[in-house]
Amino acid sequence: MKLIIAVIQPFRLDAVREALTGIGINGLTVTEVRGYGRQRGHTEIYRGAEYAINYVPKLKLEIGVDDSRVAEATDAIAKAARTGKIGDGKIFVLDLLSAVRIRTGEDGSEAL
Amino acid sequence: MKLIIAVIQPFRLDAVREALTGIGINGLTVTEVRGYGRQRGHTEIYRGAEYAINYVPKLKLEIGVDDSRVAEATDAIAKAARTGKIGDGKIFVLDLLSAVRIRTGEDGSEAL
Amino acid sequence: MKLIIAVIQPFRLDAVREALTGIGINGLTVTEVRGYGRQRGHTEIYRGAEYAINYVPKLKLEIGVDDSRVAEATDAIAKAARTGKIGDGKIFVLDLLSAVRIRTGEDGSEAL
Amino acid sequence: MVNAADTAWLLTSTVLVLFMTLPGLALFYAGLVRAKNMLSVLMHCFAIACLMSVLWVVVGYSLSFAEGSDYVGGLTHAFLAGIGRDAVHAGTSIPDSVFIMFQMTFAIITPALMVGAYVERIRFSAVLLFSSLWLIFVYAPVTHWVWGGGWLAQMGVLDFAGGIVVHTTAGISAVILAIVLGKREGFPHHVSPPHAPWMVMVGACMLWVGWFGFNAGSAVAANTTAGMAMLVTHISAAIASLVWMTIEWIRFGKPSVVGIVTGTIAGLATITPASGFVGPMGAVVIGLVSGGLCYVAVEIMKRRFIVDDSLDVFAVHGVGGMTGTLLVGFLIPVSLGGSGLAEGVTVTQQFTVQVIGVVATLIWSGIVSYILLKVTEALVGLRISPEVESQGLDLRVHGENGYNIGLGGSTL
Amino acid sequence: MVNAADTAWLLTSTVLVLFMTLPGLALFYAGLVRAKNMLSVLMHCFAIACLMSVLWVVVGYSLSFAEGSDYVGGLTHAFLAGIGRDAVHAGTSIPDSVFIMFQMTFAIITPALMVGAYVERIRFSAVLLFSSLWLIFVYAPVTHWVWGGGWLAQMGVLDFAGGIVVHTTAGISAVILAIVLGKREGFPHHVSPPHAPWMVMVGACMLWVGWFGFNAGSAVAANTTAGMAMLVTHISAAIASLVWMTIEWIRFGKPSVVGIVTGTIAGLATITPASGFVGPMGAVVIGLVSGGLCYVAVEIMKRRFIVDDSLDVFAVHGVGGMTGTLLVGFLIPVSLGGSGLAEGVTVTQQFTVQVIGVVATLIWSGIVSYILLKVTEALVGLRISPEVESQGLDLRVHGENGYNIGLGGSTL
Amino acid sequence: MVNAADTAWLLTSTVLVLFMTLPGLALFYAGLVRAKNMLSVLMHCFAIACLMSVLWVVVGYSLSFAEGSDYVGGLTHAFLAGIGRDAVHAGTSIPDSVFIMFQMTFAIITPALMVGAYVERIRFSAVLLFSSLWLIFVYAPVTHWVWGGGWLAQMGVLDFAGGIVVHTTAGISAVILAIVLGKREGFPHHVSPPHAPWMVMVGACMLWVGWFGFNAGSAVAANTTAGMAMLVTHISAAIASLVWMTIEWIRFGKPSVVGIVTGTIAGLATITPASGFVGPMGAVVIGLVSGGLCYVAVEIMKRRFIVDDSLDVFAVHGVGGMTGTLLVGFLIPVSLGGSGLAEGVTVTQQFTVQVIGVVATLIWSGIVSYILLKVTEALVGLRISPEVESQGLDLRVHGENGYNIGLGGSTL
Ligand SMILES: Nc1ncnc2c1ncn2[C@@H]1O[C@H](COP(=O)(O)OP(=O)(O)O)[C@@H](O)[C@H]1O
Ligand SMILES: Nc1ncnc2c1ncn2[C@@H]1O[C@H](COP(=O)(O)OP(=O)(O)O)[C@@H](O)[C@H]1O
Ligand SMILES: Nc1ncnc2c1ncn2[C@@H]1O[C@H](COP(=O)(O)OP(=O)(O)O)[C@@H](O)[C@H]1O
Repeated sequence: MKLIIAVIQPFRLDAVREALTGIGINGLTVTEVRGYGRQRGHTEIYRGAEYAINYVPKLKLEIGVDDSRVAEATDAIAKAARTGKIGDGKIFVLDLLSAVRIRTGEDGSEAL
Repeated sequence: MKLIIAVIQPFRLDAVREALTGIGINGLTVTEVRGYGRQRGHTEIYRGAEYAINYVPKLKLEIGVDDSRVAEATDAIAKAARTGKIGDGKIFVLDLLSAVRIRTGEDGSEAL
Repeated sequence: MKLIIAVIQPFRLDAVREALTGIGINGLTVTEVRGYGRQRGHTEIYRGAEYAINYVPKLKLEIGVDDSRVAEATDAIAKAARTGKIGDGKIFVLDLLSAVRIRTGEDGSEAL
Repeated sequence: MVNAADTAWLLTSTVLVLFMTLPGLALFYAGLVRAKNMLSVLMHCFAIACLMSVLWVVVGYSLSFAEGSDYVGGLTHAFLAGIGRDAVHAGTSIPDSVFIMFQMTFAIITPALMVGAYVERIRFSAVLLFSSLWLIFVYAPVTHWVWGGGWLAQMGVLDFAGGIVVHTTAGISAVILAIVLGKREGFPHHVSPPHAPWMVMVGACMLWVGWFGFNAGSAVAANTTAGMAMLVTHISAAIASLVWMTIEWIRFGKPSVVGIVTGTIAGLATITPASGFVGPMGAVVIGLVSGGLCYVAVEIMKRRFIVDDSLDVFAVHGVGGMTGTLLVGFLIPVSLGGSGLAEGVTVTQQFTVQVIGVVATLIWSGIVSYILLKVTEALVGLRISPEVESQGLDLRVHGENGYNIGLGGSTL
Repeated sequence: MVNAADTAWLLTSTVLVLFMTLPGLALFYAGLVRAKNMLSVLMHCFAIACLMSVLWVVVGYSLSFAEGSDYVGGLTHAFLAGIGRDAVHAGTSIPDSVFIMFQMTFAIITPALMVGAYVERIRFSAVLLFSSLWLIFVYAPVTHWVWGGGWLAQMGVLDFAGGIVVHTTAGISAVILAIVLGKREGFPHHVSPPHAPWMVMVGACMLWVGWFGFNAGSAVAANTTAGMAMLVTHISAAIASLVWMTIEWIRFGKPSVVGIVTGTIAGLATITPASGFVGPMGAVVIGLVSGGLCYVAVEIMKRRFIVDDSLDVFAVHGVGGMTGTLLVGFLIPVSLGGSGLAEGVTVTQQFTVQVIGVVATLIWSGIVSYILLKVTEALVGLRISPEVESQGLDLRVHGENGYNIGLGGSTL
Repeated sequence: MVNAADTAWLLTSTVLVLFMTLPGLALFYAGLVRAKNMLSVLMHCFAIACLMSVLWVVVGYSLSFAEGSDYVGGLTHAFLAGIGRDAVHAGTSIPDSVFIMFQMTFAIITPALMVGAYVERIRFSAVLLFSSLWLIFVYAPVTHWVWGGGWLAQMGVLDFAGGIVVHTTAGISAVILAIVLGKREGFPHHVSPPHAPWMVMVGACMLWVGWFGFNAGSAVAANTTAGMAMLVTHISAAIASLVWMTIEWIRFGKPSVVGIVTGTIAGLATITPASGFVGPMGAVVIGLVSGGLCYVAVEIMKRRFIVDDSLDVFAVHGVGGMTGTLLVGFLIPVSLGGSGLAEGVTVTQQFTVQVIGVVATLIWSGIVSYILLKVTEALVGLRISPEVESQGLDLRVHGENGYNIGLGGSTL
C-alpha cells in the first residue's frame, strides 16, 4: 500500500474529488496548509503599503491506496488539479506499511 | 522507528491521549483535518435548503514511536478511538528513517 | 528522495525559511498543528480558575528533498529552529518513493 | 418650529438606521456567504452606503422629495440647494437637515438589500454603477409616489416605513438581478453552507435594534405613534422568528440559527408598512403570517423556480413587504387596536389602493431594473470570470483575505 | 400627558436594553464556551428573547404591572387588553406602549442571564420551557412586589433598576439550575478556556453601553436623575474592572481580557439597584466592593462548592445584585452625594427592608425554580445525551457549525 | 434650567461616543494587527477606557473645565466636588452630570487613539502609566485652552468637536511615541497584513455611527446645529471613503476593505473641528481633501520617514484633525452654507488663530509627550522583550489566545 500526499490549489478540490470517485477511490483526508515552491506568493495592499504574502494557501490531500492503484490515482489527481499555471502543486508517494480501519479492526487493503 | 498516522473522531482525542499516556507514549502532534471514507458527510439545513456536507471534521494524530511499540500503540489508539459507528477513522503506519530532537540534537529512539 | 517533517515553534518559521533558502531549498508546505512532548503545555487563567492547556501550538513543515540534501537540510532546520528551551520540536525523515510537479508532469528530483 | 424632543428622537433614529446597514446588514450577508467572498460582501454594502449618500445629496433627495410632478420630484434641491441651516422640514417639527439625513439612511439600505441577490459572482464596478442608476430611476421615483406627494400618496396609499418604497422595490429588482446575472457555479446542488452563522445572527440582532429607528423613527416624532410602532415591530419580529424556528424543528428536528433569524427579518420586513397603523393584535397576525409565508416563498424560489437570489432577498424582503402592505387595510381598524382608516374609506377601497401601489411598483421596478442591468452590462460587464469566481472575490478583486489567523503570526 | 423628550429617551433606552441581550449578552456568553457549542448559546439567548417577548404580551406584563394583589398583578392587561394607543402610563410621562416595551426588554434579559448556568449540556426544549415558566412564576411576581406596587414596594424597598428584580432572581435560580442539571463532563478539571476572548470583550462592551439604557432609562425621564444614574453606572463599571484586573495581575502576573470584563459586569450589576440613588462617591465604593467581592465569589463557587454555574451567573450577577441592594441605604444619604432616604426613614430601617427584599426573593426564586426544573425534567427532560455533549450542541441540536472557514471555500 | 430634550440627545450622544471606543476603536485596531496580538490591543483600549474614566473623575474634569488660569483649570471640581445632583451645566441646558459624562467619553477615546502607534511591542504597564500622565498633562490643559475658557478660546479659536483637542493632540503624540519606542521587529519589510479586515470594517462602522454622537452631540442640544453637524459629518465620511477607494483602484487595481474604511476615518476626523460650522458644500470639500491628503500622508510616513506609527494615527487623525482645523475659517462663510464667522472677524484673522491653535498644540503635546515617555521609561520601561514580541503579547502578557477554535473542542 502507498500513501499519496497531494498539495493542490484549494479551488481544485471538487474536481479532484470527482476524479477520485470516478476511479473508485473513496477515502480521503484533507488539511489546510500554506506553502511555496516556484510560486512565490503575492502582495497585498493596505493603506498604501504593500505586504509580501510568502505562503500561498493550498490543500493537502492524503490518500491511502492499494499498490495497484497508485499510478491511476496520481494520474487522476494530476489531471484534475492541473490548471497549467504556476502554483499547481505537488504529489508525493510514500510507502505504507499498514492500514487499520478503527471501527472494525480490518487491516491491509480491506481497510482503505 | 515508525510514524503512526491516526485519523480519529475529534471527541475521542482525550480518550486516545489517556490511552497513549497509559502505555508511556509521551509525544504527539495533532492536526485538524476533514475527510470522508465510508462516512459520507451529512446535510445541513438553511432556510429550507439542504446542503451536503461532504467532509467530516476529524483529528489527525502523528506519533513517532520505536519499532517495538508500534503494535501496542496502534492497539491502544484503535481501542480508545472506537465507538463502533461509521466514521471512526483509520490508522496508517509508515517507516521512519530518522528522528531528531531539535533542542538537544539527540536522534533515533532517544528523540521520541 | 526523502520527506522531511519538522515540528517547530511558530515564531521560528521565518528563521527556518531563511536557512532553507540559504541552502537553495525552495519548496515547503506548512501546517498549523498542536502537540506535546516534553513540553506539557501551560495554564491559562480565567475568572480565578486555571485551565491546563495540554497542546502547544506548533508549525509542521513538510519538505521533499533529494537524498543528497537531507543531512544539510535537517541541520539547517535544527540550527534555525533551536532556542535551547523545551518545546523546540522534532525532525522526522521518511522515504519518498516519488514526487510529481502537477503543472508540468515532471517527476523525481526535477519535481522538487 | 423645531421641536427639540422630536429632533432628538430622529437624530437617534438616523443613527439606528445607518447602523442597520453598517455593520448590521453587512455582517448578516457576509456570514451567509463562503469565507472566500466575505470581504467582497462587506465591501459592497460599505461602498454602496458611501456612494448612495453622495447621490442622495446630489439629486436623490430632490427627485424624491422636492416639488415636482406626480411621478417624480423636481431638481430644486439638487446639491441640497435651498436648504437653510435652520429650516424646519415642512409638515414636521424637525430640521430639514435631519429629515434629509434620516431619509438618506433609507436610500442607503434599500440598494444594499439587493446585495443578497448577486453575491459571489458580480463585478464590483457593476455593483456601483447599477446601484447608482437604480437609486435615481427606481428608488427616487417610487419614494416620490408614496412619500413625496406623488400619485400613490394622493390615492391614499398606506406605507408607514417602506413596505413598498423599500422592500417591494428591492425585492423584485433582486429577482431580476438574479435572473440576468445567472446562477453561481454549483447552484443549486453544490453550494456551501453559510461560513459563519454566528455572524449572521449578530447582523440580524443589529438589524432588529436598528429597525426600531426605521419604523418608530418613521413617526417623525417622539410620540405615541412612535411608541406603538416600536411595540408592534418587536412583536411581529419575535413571533415570526418563533414560527420559522418551529417549522424547522418539526420538519428537520433541528432549529437552526440561520433559520430563526431569517424569520426575524421576515417579521420585521412585513410589519414595516403597517407599523404606525396597527395594534399589538395586528402585529401578532403579521408575525404569524410572515413567518410562514416567507418560509414557503424561500422554498418555492429555491426549489421550483431555481432562481439564485442567493440570500433570499425577494422571498424575505419582497414577499414580506408586499404582504404587509396588502394586510394593512384589514388590520388598521380601531376595533383591532389600529389607528383606523381615513374618514369615509372602506377596507375594500383601501385594499384596492394597496394592490395598485404594489403592482405599479412591481412593474416599474422590474422593468427599469432590467433595463438598467442591460445598460450596466454594456458599460462595465456584469459577471466576473469563472476563475475569479472559483478563487474568491476577496483576494482577486479586493486583494485581501478575510481571515489571516494562521501560522502563529509569522510573516505570512 | 406624554412628554416627548422623556419618550425620546425611553425609546432610546429600550433599544439599548434590547441591544444588551441581542447581541451583547449572546456574544459575551458565546465567547466563553467552546467553539462546538457557541451557536447553541447564541440560539438560547435569541430564542429566549423571542419567546419572552410573546409571553410578556400574553400575561407577563399584566402579572407584573396590572392592579392585583400584593403578591402578583391581575390579568386585566393580558394580551395587552385595555392599553389605548395614546394612553400615558400612570405616574410617568411616557406612552403605555413605551413603558410596556421598555419593561419587556428587562423581561428578556433576565431569563437570558441564566443561560450562563446551563451552557453546553442542556436540552433546547428545556431552555424554552423552563424560561417560560420562570418568567411567569418567578419574574412576574417579584417584579410586581418591587415595581408593581406589591408588598415590597409598600415597605419602601429601594431597587432602582433591578438589583432584586433582575440580578437576585436570575442569580439564585442559576445556582439551582446548575445543581439540578449537574456538571459538564470534565468539570472542574478538564474544561476548556473560552474559545474567543475577543468575542467576550465585544459582548461586554455592548453590555456596558446598553446598561446606560437599563439604569439611566429606569429614571423613566430625561432628567437629572437619569444623568446621574449614567455617571455612577459608568464609574462603578470602570472601577470594578480595574479592581479585577489588578487582582489578576498581582496573583498571576497576567491581567486577562476575560478577567477585566468580568469585573465590568460585576460593577454594572452591583450599581444597578443603587444607580438612581447614589452619587459619584457612592459609585466609587460600589465599584471597589463589587470588583473584589465578585472575584472572591467566583473563586468560592468554583473551588469550594464545585457548582458548575458555568459562566458565573450567581457569583457575578447574584452576588453583585444583592450587594448593591444591601449597600444602597448606606450610600444614599445626601451627605454622600446621594438622593437621600425617604422622610423619616433611618439607615437601619432601610437596611432591614433591603434585607427582607433580598431574602424573600432568594427564597421564592430558589424554591420555585427548583419546582419548575422538576416539572421541566418530567415534561421534556433536562440534559442532552453524553454523546451529544461530547460532539457539541451546534451540530447535533441545531445542525450547524459556528465556523466554516476552511478548505478554501470548496463545497465542504 | 434643564431641557429634557437636549438632555435626551446628550445622554444618547454619550452612549454613542463610548460605543466608538468600546468596542468600535478596539475592533478597528485589533483587526489591523496580527492574530497573536489582537487581544492585547483590545485590552489596551478597554483598560484605558476604565482608567481614564477614574482619572477624569479625580482631576481630569476639573483641570479641563473648572475655573482656573488661562492655561489650565483649577481643582475645585476634583473628585467631582461641588457638583450638585440637580445642577445645570453653565451655559447649557443639560445637567452637570451629563456634561461630565459626555466629556468623559472624549477623554477616553483620545488616549485610546494613540494605541495605534504602539501596538505589538509596548509593555502593558507603560500603556497605563503613559496614558494617565498624558491625560493630565496634555489632554486636560489643551481642553481647557480650547473648550474650558482658556487662552485659545479667548482668541476665538474654532474647534467644534475636537480637531485640536482630540485629533491634533493624539496625532502628534503618536509620532513621538512611535519614534521613542522604536519600530516593530521586521518593520517595514516584514510586517504582516491585517489579521482580520472584516473586523477592521466592523470597527469602522461603529466609529462612523458613534461619531454622530461625537459631532452632533457637541452641539450640546437637539437643535438645527446638531442636525447639520450630523449631515456634514456623514457627507465628509462618505466622500473621503470613495476618494481613498478610487485612489487604490487606480493605483493597484484592487480597492481594499482596509483602504476604504481608512478613508472613512480620515473624512470623519477632518470634519470634526468644522462639523458645527460648515454646510453640505463645505463637507464635500473636506471629504475630498481629507481622503487625498491622508492617503498621501500615510505614504510619506511609511515610505519616507519610516516611522512605525503602526496603525497610522498621525497620518489619519493628526493630519485630518489639523487640516479640518485650518480649513474651517474658509468654509464657514454663510455664502457657502456655513454658520458664518463671528462679527467683525475676517477669514485671514480666523485662519491665523487656527494656525496658532494648531501650532501651540503640536508643540505642547509633542514636548510633553516626549518628557512623559522618558518618565514612563524610567519608571516601568517601555518595550517588551524581543522574545515576547515574537511570541505575541496575548499569550505572554495576558495569558490568553484570541482564537481557540481548533481541535474539535477537546481540552486544548
Ligand atoms: N519541495 C517541496 N516540499 C514540500 N512541499 C512543496 C515542495 N515544493 C512545493 N511544495 C508545495 O507545493 C505547492 C505548489 O508548489 P509550486 O512550486 O508553486 O508549484 P509549481 O512548481 O507546480 O508551479 C507549494 O505551495 C508547496 O505547498
Ligand atoms: N483511503 C483513505 N485515505 C486517507 N484517509 C482516509 C481513507 N479512508 C478514510 N480516511 C479518513 O478516515 C476518516 C474516517 O473514515 P471512514 O471510512 O468514515 O471510517 P469507517 O470506515 O471506519 O467508518 C475519513 O473521514 C478520512 O479522513
Ligand atoms: N513522538 C512524537 N511524535 C510526534 N510528534 C512529536 C513527538 N514528540 C514530540 N512531538 C512534537 O514536537 C513538539 C515539541 O516536542 P517537545 O518534546 O516539547 O520538544 P523538546 O523535547 O525538544 O523540548 C510537540 O509539541 C509535538 O508536536
